[in-house]
Amino acid sequence: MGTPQLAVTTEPLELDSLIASVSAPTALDGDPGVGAVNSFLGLVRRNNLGRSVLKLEYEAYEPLALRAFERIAEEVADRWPEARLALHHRTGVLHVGEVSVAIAVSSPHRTDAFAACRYAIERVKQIAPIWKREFFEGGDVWIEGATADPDDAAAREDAYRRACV
Amino acid sequence: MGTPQLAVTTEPLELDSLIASVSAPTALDGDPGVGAVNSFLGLVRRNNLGRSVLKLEYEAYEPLALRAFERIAEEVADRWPEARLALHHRTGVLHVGEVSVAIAVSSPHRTDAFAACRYAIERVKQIAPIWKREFFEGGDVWIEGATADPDDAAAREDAYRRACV
Amino acid sequence: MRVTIRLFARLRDIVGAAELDRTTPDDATVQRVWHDLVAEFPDAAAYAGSVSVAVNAEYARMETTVRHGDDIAFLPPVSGG
Amino acid sequence: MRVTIRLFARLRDIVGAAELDRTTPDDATVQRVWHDLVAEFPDAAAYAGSVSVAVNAEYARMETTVRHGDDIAFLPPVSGG
Repeated sequence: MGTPQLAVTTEPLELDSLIASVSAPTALDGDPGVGAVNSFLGLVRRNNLGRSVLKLEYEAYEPLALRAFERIAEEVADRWPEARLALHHRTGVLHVGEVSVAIAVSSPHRTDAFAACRYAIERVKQIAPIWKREFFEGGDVWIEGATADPDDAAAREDAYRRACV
Repeated sequence: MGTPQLAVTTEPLELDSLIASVSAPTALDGDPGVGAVNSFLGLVRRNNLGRSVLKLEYEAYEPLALRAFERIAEEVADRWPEARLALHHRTGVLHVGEVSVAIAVSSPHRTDAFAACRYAIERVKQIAPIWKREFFEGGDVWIEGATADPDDAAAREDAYRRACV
Repeated sequence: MRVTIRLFARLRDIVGAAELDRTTPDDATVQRVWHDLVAEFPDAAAYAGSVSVAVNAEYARMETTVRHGDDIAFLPPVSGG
Repeated sequence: MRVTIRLFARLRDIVGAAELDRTTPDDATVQRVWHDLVAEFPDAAAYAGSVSVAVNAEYARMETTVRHGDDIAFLPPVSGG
């Protein structure tokens, strides 16, 4: 394939290669094949909480981020055994309109592809050791969301709920 | 942009151009900008109801299909005013792994992007005057799904339910 | 008056044509056009409960009144996506 | 024994370093390392209720026992995506 399924990178994200990596045929006997791919892109939004965003700077604790992504991939495989996931997150300085995270999930049927993709982005936001500093007109601020705890069952339930399962 | 937001075409579908068309900046004052893009691809699946699929042949009643897509775009705009939608459907002979439908929805926030994208594909399946003939090992069959009725409130409710709203 | 009938997918296969020109009484409804079509092609009756209709490339109803020159489409259950 | 402390985002700004080498008692827990860090950098106390921890690039708990040479990361609430 060339494209790793899970990555943290400073390079621009290429959704096409993620999609290709989850929709290529497998050699598995009895594989029904891919019928649906759901994808998610997170972009740097022009406006956040009323502030005019100039840029975001993303930083990651890379080895732990990759382990968190592996964990998310395992959670997806447990719940949606026919789904295949690719998940890349970018770090460094990103300007408005640039893609910070790209996720592609394939599945024989669309319900699973949508749900697993939504679940994956929720889990990224919950447990990936990645932070963004927002530079806006008039200042800058570290954005802080969830306390990362992969074993927090309530957080995981919340992610399933948002995935509509 | 070059890429129409709504199209029926015999050409291969290019998700990137759909995404570009919904995520380009607007000149609107107070536009919060795009923070999320959800995309859906429907692919010709290798196996359908236990049959080994050789190819699908899609046909559309094109002018009515475009009107159905416009209607879907209006329904999306009514429910998710900040979302922008692009929706292309391919016709003609498609082989296993090829993309038959591509949808991209942008929004300031991910919940709306996911919901509107899911809603759009459900409505395509309900009301777009498009048919597929499946050629499988041992025969062929016209696939028949929903009786198309854009005014069927129960169908629309079902699409909202699947979109998790 | 004359109308054009447009057929798709398996309904087209049953009728053996994608388009037909037919005569129908003034003030006929789509229902009447369908009824006459089924009389001519009895296998089309299988779609009595599931067919959708469009007039001049707009979704319509069986009760819609037809005018001279109208383009009437009969649509089997759809399967796009 | 010696441990490496790794800090991120605003916690790194508070401490003024991405990495520190510190001495901690044998059989100390992560909690002890955190406690000593807060004693040295009082502004870090703001994260007492929200910090996550990792030991050797695996998520861990405040109760986890630390060993010589361990790499202990303190993570403010995350904001990826």
